[in-house]
Amino acid sequence: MNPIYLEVIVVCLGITLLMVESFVSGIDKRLLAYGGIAGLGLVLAASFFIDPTLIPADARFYVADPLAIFFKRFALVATILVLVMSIDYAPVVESAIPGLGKGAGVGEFFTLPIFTCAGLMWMVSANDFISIFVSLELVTISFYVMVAYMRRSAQCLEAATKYFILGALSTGFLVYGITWIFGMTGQTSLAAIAEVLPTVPRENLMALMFGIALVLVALGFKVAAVPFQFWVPDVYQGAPTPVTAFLSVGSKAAGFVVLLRVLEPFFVLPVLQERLVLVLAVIAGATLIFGNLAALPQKNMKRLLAYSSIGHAGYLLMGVASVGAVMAGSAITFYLAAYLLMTFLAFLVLVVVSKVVGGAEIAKFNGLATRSPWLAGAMLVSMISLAGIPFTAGFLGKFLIFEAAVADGQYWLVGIGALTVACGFYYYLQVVRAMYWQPAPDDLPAIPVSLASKISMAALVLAIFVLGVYPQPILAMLG
Amino acid sequence: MTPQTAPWFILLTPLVVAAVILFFGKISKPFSAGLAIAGAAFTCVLSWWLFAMPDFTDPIRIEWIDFARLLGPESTFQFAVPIGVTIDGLSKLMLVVVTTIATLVFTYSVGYMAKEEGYSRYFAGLSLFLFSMLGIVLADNFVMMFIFWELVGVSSYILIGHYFTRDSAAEACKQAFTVNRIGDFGFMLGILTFWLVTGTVVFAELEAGIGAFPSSGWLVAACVLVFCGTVGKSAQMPLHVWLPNSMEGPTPVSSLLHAATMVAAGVYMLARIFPILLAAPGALEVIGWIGGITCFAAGLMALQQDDIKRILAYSTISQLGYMVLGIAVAPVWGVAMFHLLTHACFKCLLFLCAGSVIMGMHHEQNIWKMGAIKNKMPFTFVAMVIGGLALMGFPWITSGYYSKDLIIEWAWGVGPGWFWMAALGVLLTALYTTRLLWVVFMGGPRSEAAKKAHESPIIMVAPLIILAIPSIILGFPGIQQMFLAIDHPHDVPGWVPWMLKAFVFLGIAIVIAIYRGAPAKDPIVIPFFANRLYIDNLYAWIVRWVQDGTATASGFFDRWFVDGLCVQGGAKFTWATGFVLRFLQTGNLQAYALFFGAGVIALIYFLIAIS
Amino acid sequence: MLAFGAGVVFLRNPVSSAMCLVMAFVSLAALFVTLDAFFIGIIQILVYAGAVMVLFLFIIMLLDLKSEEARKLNVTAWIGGGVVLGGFVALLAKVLLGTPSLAALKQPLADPSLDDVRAVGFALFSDFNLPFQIVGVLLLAATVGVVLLSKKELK
Amino acid sequence: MTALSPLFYLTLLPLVTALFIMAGSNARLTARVSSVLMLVLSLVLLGSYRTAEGGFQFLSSIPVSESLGLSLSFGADGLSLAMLLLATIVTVSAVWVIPETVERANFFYACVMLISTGVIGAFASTDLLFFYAFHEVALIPTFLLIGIWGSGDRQAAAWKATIYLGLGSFVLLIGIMGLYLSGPAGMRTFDMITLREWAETGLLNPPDWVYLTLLFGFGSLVSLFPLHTWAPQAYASAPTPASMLHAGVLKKFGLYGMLRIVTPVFPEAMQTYLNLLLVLLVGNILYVGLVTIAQKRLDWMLGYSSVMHMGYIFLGIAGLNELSLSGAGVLMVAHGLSIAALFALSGALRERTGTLDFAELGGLGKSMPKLGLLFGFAAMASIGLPGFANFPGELLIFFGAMGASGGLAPGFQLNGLQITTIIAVWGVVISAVYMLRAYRKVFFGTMPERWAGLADISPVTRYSVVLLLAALMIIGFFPQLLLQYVTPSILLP
Amino acid sequence: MDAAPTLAHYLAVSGLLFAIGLAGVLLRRNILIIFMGLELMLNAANLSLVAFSRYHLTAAGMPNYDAQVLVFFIITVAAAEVAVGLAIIVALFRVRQTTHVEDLNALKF
Repeated sequence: MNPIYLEVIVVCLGITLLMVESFVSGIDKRLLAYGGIAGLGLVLAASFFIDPTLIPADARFYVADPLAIFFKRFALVATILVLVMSIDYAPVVESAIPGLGKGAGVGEFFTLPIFTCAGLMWMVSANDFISIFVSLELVTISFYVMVAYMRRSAQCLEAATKYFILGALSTGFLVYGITWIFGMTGQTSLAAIAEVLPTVPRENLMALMFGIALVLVALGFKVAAVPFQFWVPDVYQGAPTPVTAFLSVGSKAAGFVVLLRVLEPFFVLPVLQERLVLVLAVIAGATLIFGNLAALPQKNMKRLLAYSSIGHAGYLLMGVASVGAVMAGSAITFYLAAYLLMTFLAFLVLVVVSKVVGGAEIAKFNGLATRSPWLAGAMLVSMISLAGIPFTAGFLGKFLIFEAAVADGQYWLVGIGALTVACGFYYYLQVVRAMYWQPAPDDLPAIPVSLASKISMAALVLAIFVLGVYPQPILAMLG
Repeated sequence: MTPQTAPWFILLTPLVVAAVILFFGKISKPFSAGLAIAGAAFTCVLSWWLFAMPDFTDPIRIEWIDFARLLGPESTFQFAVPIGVTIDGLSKLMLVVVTTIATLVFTYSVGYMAKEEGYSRYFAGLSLFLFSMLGIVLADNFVMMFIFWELVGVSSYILIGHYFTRDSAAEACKQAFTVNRIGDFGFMLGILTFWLVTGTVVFAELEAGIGAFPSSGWLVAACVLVFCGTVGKSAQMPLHVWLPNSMEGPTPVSSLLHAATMVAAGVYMLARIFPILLAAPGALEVIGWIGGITCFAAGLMALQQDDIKRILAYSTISQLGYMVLGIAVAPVWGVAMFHLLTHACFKCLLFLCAGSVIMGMHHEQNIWKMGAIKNKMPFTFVAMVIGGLALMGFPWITSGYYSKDLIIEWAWGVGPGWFWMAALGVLLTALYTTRLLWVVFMGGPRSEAAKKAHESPIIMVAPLIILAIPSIILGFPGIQQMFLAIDHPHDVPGWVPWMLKAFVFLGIAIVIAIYRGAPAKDPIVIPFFANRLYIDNLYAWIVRWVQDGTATASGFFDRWFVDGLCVQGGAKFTWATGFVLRFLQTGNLQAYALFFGAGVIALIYFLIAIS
Repeated sequence: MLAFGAGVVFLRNPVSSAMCLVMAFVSLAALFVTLDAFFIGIIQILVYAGAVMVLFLFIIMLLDLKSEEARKLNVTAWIGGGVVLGGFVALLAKVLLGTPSLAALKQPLADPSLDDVRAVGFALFSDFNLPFQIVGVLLLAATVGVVLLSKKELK
Repeated sequence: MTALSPLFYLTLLPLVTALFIMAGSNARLTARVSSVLMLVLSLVLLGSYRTAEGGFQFLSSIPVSESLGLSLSFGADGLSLAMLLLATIVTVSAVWVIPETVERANFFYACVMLISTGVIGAFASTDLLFFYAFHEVALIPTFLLIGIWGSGDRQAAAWKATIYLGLGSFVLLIGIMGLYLSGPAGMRTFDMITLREWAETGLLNPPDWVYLTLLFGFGSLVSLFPLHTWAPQAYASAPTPASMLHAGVLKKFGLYGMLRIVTPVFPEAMQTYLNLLLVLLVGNILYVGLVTIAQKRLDWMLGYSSVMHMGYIFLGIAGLNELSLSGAGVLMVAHGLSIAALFALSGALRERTGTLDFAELGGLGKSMPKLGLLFGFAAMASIGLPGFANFPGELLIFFGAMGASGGLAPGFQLNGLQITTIIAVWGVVISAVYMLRAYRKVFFGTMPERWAGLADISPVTRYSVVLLLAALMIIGFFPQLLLQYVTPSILLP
Repeated sequence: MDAAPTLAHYLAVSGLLFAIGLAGVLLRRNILIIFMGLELMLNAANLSLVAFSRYHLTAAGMPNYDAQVLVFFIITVAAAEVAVGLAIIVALFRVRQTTHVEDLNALKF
């Protein structure tokens, strides 16, 4: 099967669901979500039967290399989990939009992620600035809508506005940067750029770098690198929780894939590589420090996860800055895979719990271990994996990243990384502390968990441990 | 039972006894006591039997640690610590002394401890002590000796601390152990030095190996370090302070451990390495001075003590000083061991008598609460006088006379300083011993208890009588030769022995003259002596200000600098940095845009700066 | 054009800003034409000056925005903004001046009878088919989103 | 595929137990039975180890990642078996002393079992990364144990210990990476046996920073001065089984790592930075010894004393010869047993009195003679009294460190190692001072009225402690028993 | 003499337009105006693109239509962005009755 059909099917699925939503009345809107999950699941299964060789090697806008295919699956899994989360979150959404009757407006909440998913899938396959631009914009614009979705909630809209303005700003920089790269190379295709780059006169390199810098700004915005991370805490906190999870995993992962792809041709020239790696390392260091340190005093779970997401971006950037080491690429990939598992697990539990306790403050988790030991256990697994305790996927991810950094001789970055890992212990264990040490407040209802959530949580916990011991499946998928 | 296996029976029986008492002691008091006494008597019999047997040269020896076996035969690395026994004249003599006195004291204890708490604990401790002491005696190498050295230390700790709920006893046992450990510090270093040079710790091989020392300085250093062990264990100056305090233990313990046997272990150890010491005259110099100073200074301290046991304790220190001096001055170890032998008998006797007095006085130990009890406790009185005379070295008829004068005569030839300290020590001995005997038994009763004093039961009196006999006869040349060989110095002027005899009589006379009436309290007060030359105070000061001071300072430093500033400060600083950093997230969109823009500028600036 | 652009930014009344924006777009279209990009110029006018600006004005009217009151001037923002802008312009100048190849003059076209609508259209539907479709999905998503966000009561 | 190593099952046993317990089985019974099983299994392993052959036995390996050279492999030589025995003995003891009154019992037992999994796994692994990973498993259970069931300022203690150890072990991880990466490219592996072979054949030439990173990484886990301040506070606050397992076994992980990896791979670097190590370990012995004297609470005193004793083991490691390294191995086992006994007893004491402040205690030997006696035994063991395993350990270390540079030659001057040894021997006095002082303050002297009616130690606790003491005495009497496992495993270059 | 405009002239104009747009974002507090500034930035990029396309002719001597296609996409995307952005602004205005950025400060630190 031609890999390109994957996206087509996903888009068709989205359109079908929209049609059903519009023209079939009186159904439970959750059916849409289940349909979406099933459809995406099928696509995921189909992704194992594709034949990448059907894509011509010189295809300009689309590659189906192992990296792309891996991240297509990644996007699919992420979207499935977002939909699972959305089902539990739907009542909150419903209450925050002006609707007539039950379930009004919820249907689109289930379908928009599917379009985003298609965007992500295209994005990871994009190997031309034009396709990068359009697929990235598809993702971004659908995120604008999703962040703003609960339009009766001032917080949500504030988050959306901030995201939108800064996102548009970064789009401006991206376009302007592409312009300059095009201007200096006459090409928009990454492969072509790599080809012509050695012939570019040296005097033009400065202007080329100007363009690269602007593109990096836009990608830095996507992956939440310092100093382009400012939107992250506010938007994560304000956005609907499933969207936050999607942002923090899907959007970031696609950003990293694009970052890797975009940087690759420019590393052809050693003079550019040296400078880029240095700047990336500085950005990585700053991101690590900012994300992890600013997370220390946080009291709100979503905001905490936002800062932690910046911190993780720092580790990933550390991997990007260590591209000199052979294992850097697979390290980043593995880290992202692990990050998906543990972040979604955290958000799943968060959605389930905050629906009952009404809020995302860490203090709301007090005594969860005695009230709902399984939920607390799942959260514990997620937190220790995020903190990087062995036998979890998070540990191996960190291990691979640091190993790449050590192999590449980025010692001071490794040093900063070690310190921030310790900070991570502190703030992740704050959650554990709340759940396990603190006494539970009385008179709270039991916490119901839907079957889909239960299955997802169990699967994620299992996956975290399995990948923590046996990373080979992921590493093998990268070929 | 062969002579080869007998030492092992001797060694292990008390250990088994101690273990059995520890686990099953609660069955009954007679069970504990009986088992302990039976064990001691068994070792005693075996010891005498062994004493009668000829020496043999192929003792059983097991390798406690053996690296040759661990690393395989091809390994060049050699290190072995055996557990073996030495059976020679020295160890056989010591075996006999230790087991015999132990048996007597064990028996005596039945009476003395009859009404005390911790009865089986007491007998378990005594058996443990006997095991450890026999280990020292039998040891054929330094490490084994050190092992048992430490074990006697701990059994001494247990027994001194028998009345552990008394604060004074609790402090005393702690002090005893700690001070001994200080001595052991040197001992251990000495052993290490010997091993470093000769590659062995076995006594027999050491003697052959001392030629390997690169310089005599190192040999002297090694010997002096080993001697530190003696200083601690045999309560020599300046580590003598623990012995008087150890009198907090039950009196039989004082008698057995802190008078007759354990404290003599130091001297025994010196005798054991005597051939090595002879090769290191510098070390003998140090040993002699320590011994001389100790026998004199301890005599001074004994003069002004009021506690019956403490007087005896200082006299023990003083006598141990003589023995140590004996090692330093004589060409054979027999001289020092001779005094050890006689001293073991008469000092044990004295302590047992003191115990009897204390029992009779209802646990009163202050001699100024006693008086005129000679008629009420006749056996005790006689026995104690015999012991006292032997201690003084009363001419011709006591064992102490022969052994002590021999050492002093040897000292004449080596150095006048040592000689005069030792000779004046004789006068001091006579003074404090007579004072003790006189105040306790003569004059008038000074308290109600003294009026109601009574003789002790037969089980306590019998050992007194048994011990009184050797206290007298052991010194007679004929009997002495049965136990050990000694040499007499040849160039001692004739007036020396007479002067010593005169000192004894002079001392007796002075005391009787002063204490003749029945003074209610000591007519002579010399605070310098009474306060033990202020050495204890000095140590207390050192412990309080130097040790505890540095400890407190270190603790403060650890808590507030290492932990407080560096660790917690670092953590707090990180947290605070995070706290400040997050204020960058002002929530204001335009500020974000501004920072964003600044980031863009910086990024462009750094990237286009390629050359 | 730059003046109009500045007007967008520095005029207080949103309506005037919007009108300036229209003028800026129109003049930009003129510049496109000078660069022989007629198709783009026309699109520029149609989409921007037409559709987008109408939308802007519509919203301004809908929200009934008054001119920005003389709120207290945020000095730090202006200083910071000035520095950033100054830095940006300086760096841009450095790049422009530091790259001699940019001083190139316009080369005449090989085929002056420019048929750029055809060329662009052909490119769009052949080579650029995939991005074009992605943009289609993008517009769909945007449409759905806008409906969701602005409809008064959702069904 | 070959059969899995029994070590694999030994590691799995506590993990499975923990899962069972969390799933709701009878915690007390399951844990007790399982702990005894573990001990039996480790004894069987010890018995079936062929000492004549030596080397690593019971090997099994499951490849995890070919590309990384990572595999879940188990295997044990004499040293690992000794440590496993220590781990299982202390586990039995720790599990059995858990009081019946403990709240959230299932969770508590599960945490204890998880710690046990971690230590056993660490000692049974021959793969460097899994060796590290197993150790980290214990981190979170410890955090929970201290935080939920601790005493005193438990929260501060839990935070400090967890973050300190987290950071320390991460530094260690970086060192491990450095070691791994200095292997020949393309063949890199985490297999410790291969790494040691490479070190011998010169294939593995890690730079010096790897040594320093490993030293400080392991050092912070072992509370090497000045990275020690987490330990006393954590031990003082942790519930008894946690302190026992942590101070007794888990802390030995770092030392085990030093013996296993650092000494065979870095003999030159160890010589280069010998003085650094010596200064630090003197800090442990002398400085921490003094700090121990200054402590005013029993639990803190024990915590600091355990820190101090680490100095001896480091001295053994610094000595870098058969004697001193064997001594270090023996002392590791001995210290683990004795400190576990001490913590078990002080925990029992705290249960009864509610305080461990010296100022409030006194004369307890009267109301609790058995506890006092056992404590006396354990205290004597810990200060290196002959008859207990600590003594041969210290003895070998002293001899080894003293003799490290060969014999005394003319013009001989003491070298740094020997001076350090002398200071270390003085440490024996220091340890006597603080231990006896503590014993005197708690069990001797006049007893305050309020403690008159206290019950003596319960039989279960008593036998748990007796188990530890018996092990100590057996090794103390017959050190060769342990040495025959430990010494041949001390691979010297 | 007044030479024909070079590429650099166009780029300078485009850069200044970009800067003006950026100024709008940085200095104005009305979200709508900020939004207009963003549009200016996109247009500036378009100008540069078209200029590059005209000055760097392809081998056939024609403008590089890749750039013009990209401009086409940018315009399309910008239009979609405007639509969504204005929708968000309207929604925000309905809830908060404001379009000033300073009023958006519920989420911080």
